[in-house]
Amino acid sequence: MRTVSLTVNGNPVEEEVEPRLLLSDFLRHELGLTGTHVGCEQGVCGACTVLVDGETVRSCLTLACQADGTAIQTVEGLAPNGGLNVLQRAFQENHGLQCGFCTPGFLMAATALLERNDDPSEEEIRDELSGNICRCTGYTGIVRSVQAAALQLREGTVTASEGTAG
Amino acid sequence: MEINNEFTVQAPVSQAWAILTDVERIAPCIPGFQLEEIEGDEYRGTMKLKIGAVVMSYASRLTFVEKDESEHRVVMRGGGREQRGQGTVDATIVSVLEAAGDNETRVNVTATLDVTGRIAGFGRSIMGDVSARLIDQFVQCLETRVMAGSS
Amino acid sequence: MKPAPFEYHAPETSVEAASLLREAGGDGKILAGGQSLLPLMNLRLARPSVLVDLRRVQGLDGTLANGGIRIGSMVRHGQVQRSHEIQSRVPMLTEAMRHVGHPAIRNRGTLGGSIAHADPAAEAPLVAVALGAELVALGPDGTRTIQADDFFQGPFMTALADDELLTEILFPEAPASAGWGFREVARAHGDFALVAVAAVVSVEDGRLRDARIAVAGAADRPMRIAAAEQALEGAAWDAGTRSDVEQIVRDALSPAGDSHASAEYRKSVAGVLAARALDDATKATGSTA
Amino acid sequence: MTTSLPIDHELHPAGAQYVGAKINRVEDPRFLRGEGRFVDDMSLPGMLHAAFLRSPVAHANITSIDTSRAAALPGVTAVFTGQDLEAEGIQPIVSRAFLPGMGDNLREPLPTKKVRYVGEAVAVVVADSRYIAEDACELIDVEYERLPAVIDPEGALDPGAALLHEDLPANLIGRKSESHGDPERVFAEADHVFSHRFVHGRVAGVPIECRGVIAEYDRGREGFLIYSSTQIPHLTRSVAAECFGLAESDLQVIAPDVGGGFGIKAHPYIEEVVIPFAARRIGRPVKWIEDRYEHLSSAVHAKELVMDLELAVAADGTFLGMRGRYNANAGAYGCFPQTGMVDAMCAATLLPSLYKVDHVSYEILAVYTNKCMTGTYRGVGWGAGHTAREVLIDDAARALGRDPLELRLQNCIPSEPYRSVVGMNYDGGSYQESMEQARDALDYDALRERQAKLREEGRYIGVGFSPFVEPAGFGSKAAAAVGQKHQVTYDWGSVTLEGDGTVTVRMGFHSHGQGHETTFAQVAADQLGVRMEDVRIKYGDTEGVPYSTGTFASRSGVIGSGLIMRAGGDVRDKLLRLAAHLMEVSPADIELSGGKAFVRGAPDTARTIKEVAQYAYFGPGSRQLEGDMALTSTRSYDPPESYSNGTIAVVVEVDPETGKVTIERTVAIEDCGVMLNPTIVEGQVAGAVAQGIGGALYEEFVYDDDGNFLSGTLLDYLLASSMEVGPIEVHHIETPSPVTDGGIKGMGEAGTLAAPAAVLNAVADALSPFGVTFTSTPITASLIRDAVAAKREGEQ
Repeated sequence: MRTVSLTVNGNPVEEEVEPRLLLSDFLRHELGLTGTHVGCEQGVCGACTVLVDGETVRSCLTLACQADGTAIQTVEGLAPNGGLNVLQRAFQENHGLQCGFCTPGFLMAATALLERNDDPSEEEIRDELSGNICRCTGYTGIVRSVQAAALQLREGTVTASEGTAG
Repeated sequence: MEINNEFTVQAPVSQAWAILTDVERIAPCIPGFQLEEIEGDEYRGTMKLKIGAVVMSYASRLTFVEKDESEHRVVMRGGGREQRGQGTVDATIVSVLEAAGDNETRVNVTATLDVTGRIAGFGRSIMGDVSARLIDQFVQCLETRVMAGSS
Repeated sequence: MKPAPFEYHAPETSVEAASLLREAGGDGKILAGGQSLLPLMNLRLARPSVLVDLRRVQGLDGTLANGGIRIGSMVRHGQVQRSHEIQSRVPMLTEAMRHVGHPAIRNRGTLGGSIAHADPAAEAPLVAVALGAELVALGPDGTRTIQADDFFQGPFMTALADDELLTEILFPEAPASAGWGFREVARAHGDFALVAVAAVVSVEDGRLRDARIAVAGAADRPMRIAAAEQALEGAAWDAGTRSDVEQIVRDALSPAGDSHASAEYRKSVAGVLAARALDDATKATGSTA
Repeated sequence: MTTSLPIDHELHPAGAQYVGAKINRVEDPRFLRGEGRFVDDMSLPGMLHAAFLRSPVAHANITSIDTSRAAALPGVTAVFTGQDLEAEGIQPIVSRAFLPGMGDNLREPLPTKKVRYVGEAVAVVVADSRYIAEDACELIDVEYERLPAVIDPEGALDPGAALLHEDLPANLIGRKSESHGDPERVFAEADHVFSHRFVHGRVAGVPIECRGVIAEYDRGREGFLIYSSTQIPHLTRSVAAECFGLAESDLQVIAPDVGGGFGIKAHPYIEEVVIPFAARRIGRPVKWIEDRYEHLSSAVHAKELVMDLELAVAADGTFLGMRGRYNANAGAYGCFPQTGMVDAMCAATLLPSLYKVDHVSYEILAVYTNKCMTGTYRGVGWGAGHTAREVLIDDAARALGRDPLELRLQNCIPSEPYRSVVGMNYDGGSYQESMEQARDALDYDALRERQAKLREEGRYIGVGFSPFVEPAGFGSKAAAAVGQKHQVTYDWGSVTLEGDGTVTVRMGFHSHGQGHETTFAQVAADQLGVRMEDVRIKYGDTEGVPYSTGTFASRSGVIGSGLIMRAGGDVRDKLLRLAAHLMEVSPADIELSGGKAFVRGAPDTARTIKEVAQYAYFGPGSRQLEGDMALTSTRSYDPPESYSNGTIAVVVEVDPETGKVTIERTVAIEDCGVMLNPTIVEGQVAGAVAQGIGGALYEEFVYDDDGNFLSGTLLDYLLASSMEVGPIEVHHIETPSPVTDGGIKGMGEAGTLAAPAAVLNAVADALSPFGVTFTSTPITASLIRDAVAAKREGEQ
């Protein structure tokens, strides 16, 4: 067993983990943060995407012990006040989800994109999200959601990671 | 999957025949093979196949099905089962020797491979390349070590 | 789909990492970014008994420009892609990174990890071969430098010994007269290459010089096509040369077909992409050949 | 659009304000916050974890299984094999024969004698963690005696072929022929006959959430609680109850949030029997979460068909007749309840589609092979048959020198209700209009001009059209129309006005992306005049909701809305009487809207529906009303056949040297009758189209000749990303169904059904200078380039 200490959604966490424990399983089953979903454990579908030190990472291709000393953000951390932030609200207003299973991964990928670039072209959005598979929406609603969120971010004063009550 | 390979060794047919039908002498040349015991006509050992990070260990056995000295044809059958996991490898290897000169023998090897388990499900076909490479290593070793040592 | 158990180490120096590998006696693996290794471990196709994580090792994550550029093996694909220094010295590498997986993969995957993994269809090994990179390996007995041409030995097989790790990749300085091209066809965006071609060439007095052409995805390793390089030496880049090179590249390869593409496809498209990469390369020289 | 319909209640009663509006989904916030509850998010006290050992070989006798090393591993609680289940009398899952000469297919939950495909579960390990369970699987020693693998469907019936099921005389699942009109004559007389053999690739829905089961046994009540990621909790309960020999209500099946289904989760599976069995034996809850390899190798595949099609055409382009032979490579077992016949039957019965043809014959057969069993996937065999037919029509148009759209329009049925020669009762639509609208949306003439111009520059763009009719609102009559008379459907639901004025709808239709919590709330709110936020839609728990065959085959929208209209109408009538009683007016004068009841024309008289409900529940005065005043009603609905229609058009650019296809534009014209919520319709269309594009270009389960499974990862079975799919434009036509409640038609499958033909036709159109045609899916880059190269070589 190894001790890992890190922060998850701003909260300090220290746990003993088996070296082979995947970060996805650590978040879901040790910390109870089941919003991060597991779709393939092959590094392809992107459902398990979380932010590690601000960058998108496949949590199924990361060992929990590799996350020692990092700051992790999951979907539960997007709008800590229980509401929806700009991006989440845009997903609801633009039909950016159907079954909702891939959604947390898309939200995290889009968050990373909008943090870097609040005026992405449609092509840039599609490219940035191409590592996340959605089997329901045909991506149309997702791309529109990210565009809508970007527009609001450009017009308003909020940042992508800021939670605003919905 | 069938793999065909032809090589020549610097030795007369009779000598090459003696070596190629002697498992204990060729075993060290089989890449990844560790001969562990011989019972009657059956040779048992561990075959470790290493393709980068992918390592498959098979509990293996090898028997001669046919040894026809007059035709210089030998048929071996080998089988292995993953030591962890459920996959198997079965191979039938037909080798035919032919004089290519006074002190040179051409060896034609046809291996028919039947692989099951997760390695067989590797969608990108690398097994062909891997097998070809293993046979290359085998031949090289055979030429340099065994033949050199025996002549 | 969970990894088999292993012993885990996160040493602080590369020397320590190498000795841990030696102690593991062939059953140890380096964990760099893990983006190739962990899928194999989850599938239990890879099951190292010892995993040596390089995340705490100092000095592997920097770049140093000095004519050419030295890139630490733990520099991540995303960092390579965003580095202006790398883009100004090895723009082909920057371009190639666009084709490596997806952003989340590039955020973790490392240049050294990709090269050491030696996937015959991967971009980083292809660029290393095309540009004649030197690969610095560190073992318990010290370091050695391996030419890219000698480094890749087969599918997922390299010249690295079981107890060696890759510490640095050295890309030589490109001559001012050189241009480059990089072309790839994948089944889908970010997927592994069906075929990729990297080419560099110089133009002097309207003649092509010092061409280097390498192909990925169509052989058991990233492969230089020497016959094509020779055919270009001193030639002009015209329709005849172009179609000759396409044919030479095609004939130089004997790939296997699989469920993703036929053998004929890989051969033929390698030729097509070689010609297109050379179009780009000659154009990039700014001279007419 | 309003309709006057032969139904007992209106979709738009007076005061209705929700149905037909673009309304944001009410279920979204929980998913957006990561607060959905999927099976793997559940944890029960004392829960253990299971992993299955699966067959590495395609066909073999099991000669022995030694579980001792696995059972001895620390952390392992138990290992079970087929022998353990057999010893306790657990019955096989039966998919029943429904044609003469067909045999029942019995599937043991774990096989005792043979394995029949790579990925078939052989044993289950239960341990403290999934990690340990997987460690233990590696320690189970199974001896297999290999048998020849049957892979090719055309060879499966050869006398020498290995037999998969010893209790059956051959590998034949079933066979059926039909002939309508006089096809022999018209084919003999036709000026042109076009034919091809089209092989449709093996695909599946591949939801991002794999399947999963948690089971707990209640020893005292001798019953099970089963959580499963399924589209059909009631059918799952029925099948599991039968396997265990228990009463239906001894089992409670809960399908919580489900991460996509697409038909794959519309079958009961052996894990839904084995995991409860393990939980009962051990006495602790057991969880199994299907991993992606298990899903790809062992959840149902679909649509692998070898199709021989012929089209007889008169000199002027009139379609005279169609003939088809459909052979389904249906895999090792029969899916419940449709059997392996489902794809071939669906493909064949839709052969004439929206074309006026009076002479049609077909032969349908399905065979057992050593591959994963096939089942349903969005669009089922309709899609495969559609692709084969529409590609042949494009080939015919090229050969005749006719524009493919004009040729289709010439042969298209009229908009009025129409009975096809095979006996399908189309309920009217916009068959021709949808094609014309697609043509206009593309600016077709300009597109053809651009195509010609680009060709001069050595660039190849192409356009493909795919007009469709889509059997939808799948009830018993629709099932019969596609040859599945045995698939009786049964659905009921209830509407209740609670004492606080909120409305609870209980239905068995599971929602796994369809947005039922929104659309059905729209329907219910309009029925009772309440605000949408006061409606709750309950589904997924067999204890909590009435029986339903489940959500698949575009059936929930039609049947669920019909149920709500019927049951809601009953409650509405009582609500009106109560309000009238309370307000001392006549029920005929009351209007319900916006959560209020008021005298028509006098909004200031309003009482809130909450007040009326409280009056009903708690107000003594309401007891003076006579008759049954329960503010709840449970009704069933089995709708007549109804058919959506539309056209999908795709514009592509193709690189003939690399075979790379870029989708430039996708236009989808959708006519699904009266829409409940256009936003959701558009989402369904776009999602289905994306899956169709995937099936056309990328997706295929591949087996080698020995039956090894080559598509065990998502790197092998390739799903299209946002870069491949491109923008999808959806346009609506709204032709109300004259036969269904509310004029609603089911929808959601058309994109998957029809987009592949549009893509194949567009690529062939782009490459028409080379004379390339396609006879299989998927058309991968390699296949496209190689086809062009073959044509070029042929010319030299």
